[in-house]
Amino acid sequence: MSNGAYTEQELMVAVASREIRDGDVVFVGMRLPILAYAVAISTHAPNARGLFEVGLMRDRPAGAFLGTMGDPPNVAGALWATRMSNVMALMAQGQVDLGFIGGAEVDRFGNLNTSYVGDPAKPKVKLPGSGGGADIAILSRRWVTLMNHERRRLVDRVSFVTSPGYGDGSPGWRKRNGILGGGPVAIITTLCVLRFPEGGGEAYVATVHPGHTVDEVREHTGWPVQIDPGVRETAPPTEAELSAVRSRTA
Amino acid sequence: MSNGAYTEQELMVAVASREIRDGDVVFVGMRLPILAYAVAISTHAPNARGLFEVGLMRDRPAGAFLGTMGDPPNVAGALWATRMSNVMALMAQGQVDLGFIGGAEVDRFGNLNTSYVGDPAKPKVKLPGSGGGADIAILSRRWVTLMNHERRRLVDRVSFVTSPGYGDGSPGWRKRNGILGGGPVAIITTLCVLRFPEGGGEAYVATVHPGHTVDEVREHTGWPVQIDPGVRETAPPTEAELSAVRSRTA
Amino acid sequence: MSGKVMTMAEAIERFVPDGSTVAMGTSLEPLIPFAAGHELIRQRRRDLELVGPISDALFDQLIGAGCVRRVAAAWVGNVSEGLGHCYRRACEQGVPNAIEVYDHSNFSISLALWAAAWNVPSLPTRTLLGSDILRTNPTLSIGFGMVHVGAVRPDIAIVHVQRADAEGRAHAWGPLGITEEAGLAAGVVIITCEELVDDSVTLSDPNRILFPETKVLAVVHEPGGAHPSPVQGHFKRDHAFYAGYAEQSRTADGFAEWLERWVLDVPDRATYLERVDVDSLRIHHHQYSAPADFGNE
Amino acid sequence: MSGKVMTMAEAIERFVPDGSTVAMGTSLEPLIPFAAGHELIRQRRRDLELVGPISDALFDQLIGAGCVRRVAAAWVGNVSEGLGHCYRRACEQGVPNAIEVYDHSNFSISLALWAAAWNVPSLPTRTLLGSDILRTNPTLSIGFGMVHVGAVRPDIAIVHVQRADAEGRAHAWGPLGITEEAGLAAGVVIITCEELVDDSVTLSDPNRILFPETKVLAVVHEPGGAHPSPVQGHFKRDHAFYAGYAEQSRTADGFAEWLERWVLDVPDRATYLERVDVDSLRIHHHQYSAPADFGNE
Repeated sequence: MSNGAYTEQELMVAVASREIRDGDVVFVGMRLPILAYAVAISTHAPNARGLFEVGLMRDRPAGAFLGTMGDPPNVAGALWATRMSNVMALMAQGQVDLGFIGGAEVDRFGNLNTSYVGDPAKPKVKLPGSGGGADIAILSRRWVTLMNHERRRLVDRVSFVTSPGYGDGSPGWRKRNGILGGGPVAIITTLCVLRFPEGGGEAYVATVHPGHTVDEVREHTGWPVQIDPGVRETAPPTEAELSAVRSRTA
Repeated sequence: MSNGAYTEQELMVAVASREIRDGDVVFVGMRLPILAYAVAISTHAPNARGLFEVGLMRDRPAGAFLGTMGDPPNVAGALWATRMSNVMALMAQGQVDLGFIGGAEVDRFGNLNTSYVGDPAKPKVKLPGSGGGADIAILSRRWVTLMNHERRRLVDRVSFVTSPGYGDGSPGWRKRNGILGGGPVAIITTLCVLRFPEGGGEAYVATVHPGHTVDEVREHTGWPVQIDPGVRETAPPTEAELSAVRSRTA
Repeated sequence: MSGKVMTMAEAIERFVPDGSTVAMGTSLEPLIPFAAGHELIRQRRRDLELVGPISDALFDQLIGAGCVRRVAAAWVGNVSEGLGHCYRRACEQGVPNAIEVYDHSNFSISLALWAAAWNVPSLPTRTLLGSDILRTNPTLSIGFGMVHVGAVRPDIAIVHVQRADAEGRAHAWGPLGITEEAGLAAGVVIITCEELVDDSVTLSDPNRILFPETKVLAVVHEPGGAHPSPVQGHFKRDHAFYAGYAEQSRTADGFAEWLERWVLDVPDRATYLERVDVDSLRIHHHQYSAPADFGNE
Repeated sequence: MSGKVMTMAEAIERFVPDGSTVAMGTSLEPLIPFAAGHELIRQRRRDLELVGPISDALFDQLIGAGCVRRVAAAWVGNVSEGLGHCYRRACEQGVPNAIEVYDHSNFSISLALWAAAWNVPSLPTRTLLGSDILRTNPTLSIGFGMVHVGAVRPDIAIVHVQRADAEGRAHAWGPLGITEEAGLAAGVVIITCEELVDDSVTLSDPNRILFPETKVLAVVHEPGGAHPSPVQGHFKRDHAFYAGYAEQSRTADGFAEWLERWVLDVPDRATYLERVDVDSLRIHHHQYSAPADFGNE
């Protein structure tokens, strides 16, 4: 799907890259997040550090295609090759500014399910599990998830919280649960960007991607989603963003 | 002090080396214990491994003089150079068969004080502290201490237990305190070897070094020390033991 | 010589009985001991408990082959392809057998192994607070505002490395995931290696030695033993192989065919590698680390 | 360039204010950052809390110079000579000032730093069960049959290494003691190094890099900065120097003279080294580690 000038994925990558601030330590995942990190480094955040749960720190994306974060090109030029627990230590100390988490299902309060669809004792679908997702959700300062915008993926409440967002959405839920990290700040989908109120709570539609409408978003969302009264169009990828992402995917 | 054929220290080293069994993993300290390890390797225990709290494992003593276990010759040829906590992990798992601990004061129940003489809040003498001593005393399978035999060093009860032996000497004291390791098996002094009953308790004189007497031991011990009814003379260093220790100290 | 060097068949036969708890894939995506896993399948090992962070297809294969009773892991699937189809069939339909799942996060499985390495019942952490993983894994509990991660002590850790000597002193490099804690926590370590080297190589750099040799009871010289996972300095990841496995394992029949072709019908790793285009995966450009001077006099 | 490279005077001035908690001597006997400690003395730093396993004379010197309010350590003295005379005077007579002592064992100080590194209030262990150290150190407690070692978070860790680059990526080798956990636990790391190298050297071996560069805020090129402690590949231990210090520091006056001659009267490390027979300590025979191949294509 594309409006001709750029693909849906290129837009998502550009939007995700804007979440990275210069100087951030970013817990990077594979696929779109690693592209977002590459775009950020090439544009507005040249000093962002990438941290990989396999046990790596980098100051730039790898020089070649990666199937996984443990592929040899990701090690070449790394600033630190270490144990996973050391990388997690930094995150537990609040030294990871931003994390990316992939998800199968997200709910209105930003909780992610990557474990079980249906009863965990007799699941309808067994998903792969947390990986580092729960760790990022709980320990990073802020985090973002990217997802195909489908009703079965954006649900009212996930049946299993693998990676907690704002729990039941009540004020102070994370703090009451002893969680130090700040929680999700955005859900970037194929249709729009959802954000959360200051201090957490229920996701709302902040911007809708060019070529899509609020109604379309409503239709494909599994709960009666709130729309920011000032909802705007998502800023399309800039030339610089596009050229950065294309240089990585060509 | 020497009987002419060997020195007091050579005898102590030989006696200490006999505590090392072939294949043992030995937590080695400096001075006499490292000589004892060298003698054991050259005589009856060629497969004993030496573990050093600084973060080293070796299968033979260093090839040159060591002032400390962290000196460069102790690293050359090491089988593992790592963090202290990894070495401690092995010991916490019960994988250290024997440890040596130096002490300023030992009491009738094998407790060592290397911390404070007098009130810790206003000590008469501040000793250097535990180092790894408390760890060895608590986590190794069995341990040995070496000491000059003086009344002020072999005391009725130490005022401060840095490294616990058998506590108050009551049956099961270590177990009641949650300690997994087996405790002290010998106190090797300049006059004699004290041992402990099976399962722990109060030290008794097992052997008296050649040239010394039971009465002399009693006189220099700070409690009315028990003597094994079958007390014998400590076996003097063998030719092999002497030649091994002298090749290290020449 | 300590007699630790042996064939994969012998190492698995001697050190991994039915019912063992086995840690594998501890470096996450690289250095996965696939050859060892395939030998477990060939020897029809049963009732294993698998321990690892993620497994990138190896755990899926062992589950599909019916070797597994329980998994304690953060993630089971196929990293570049997504879901693990055998894992799904076992969890959803009990095919070929039902398995128990002890869910972890990456951090919590690491802590579970550190707890075992330090021989304590559990270690505290704030990760997993608020996660339903606390509901499904009975080895996790909450107290005093912290999650307590129960110790996981593998009977055996199987670790693939770039080089090792005959006594089991192993050098590995690149990201190490949870390898160190897995080996320290395990009762026994089996090393499988690309190169079996003289101890003058391993002892030249004792800082790079992974484990105390007293833990390592078997050393298997198994070049290519991590395929299709990558090995820094030796092999790139075989992405296409993972994709092919994902495709073929969608059905139980497809998986059975895959298993026949790549495991059961293959007597050993050398034969397996004849069926792979190894040369296209081999890393040809060397990038050597700067030496460290261990001089002492 | 990040601007991390600076003189010792600047690093201490900028990053170690009065009242700081400072970890030093984390590799135990080798790689002790004496030059940094002496600069702390010259800058008349006060009310420091020193954290370390053992310290082999450096802590004794800082205590004698009046820089210290508290010590959290397993052992304070002079490894080859025995007691620390300044430590004794401070503890026994309050000279030059009384200090607080938080007793640890080697294992417990490591765990205290791991607790801080993982940001948990404490870690459990069985070490120290039955020891009176539990009576004197208020950061240790017993519960559920385990000792709980309270986190110790240094404001600064000062670490001497063989080589580092300008961004603070540090390579050290030989036994590492509690260096890794001290650096991870600390808010800021100051690296002092024998060699300041190009990043092509450090990045050629990312496994040997001690800390994430984000923790390292100062890099001081200070050859000989660990004297009299040993540095693998560079310097042997100066046993005689330790013996001389032990002898001279027996009295407060003797220590004052020692301090005058070796610290206060010395503007910088280069001048200090002119007073030492450096050549007799230098390691001349190189023993290089076998390279690891980080090739990726």
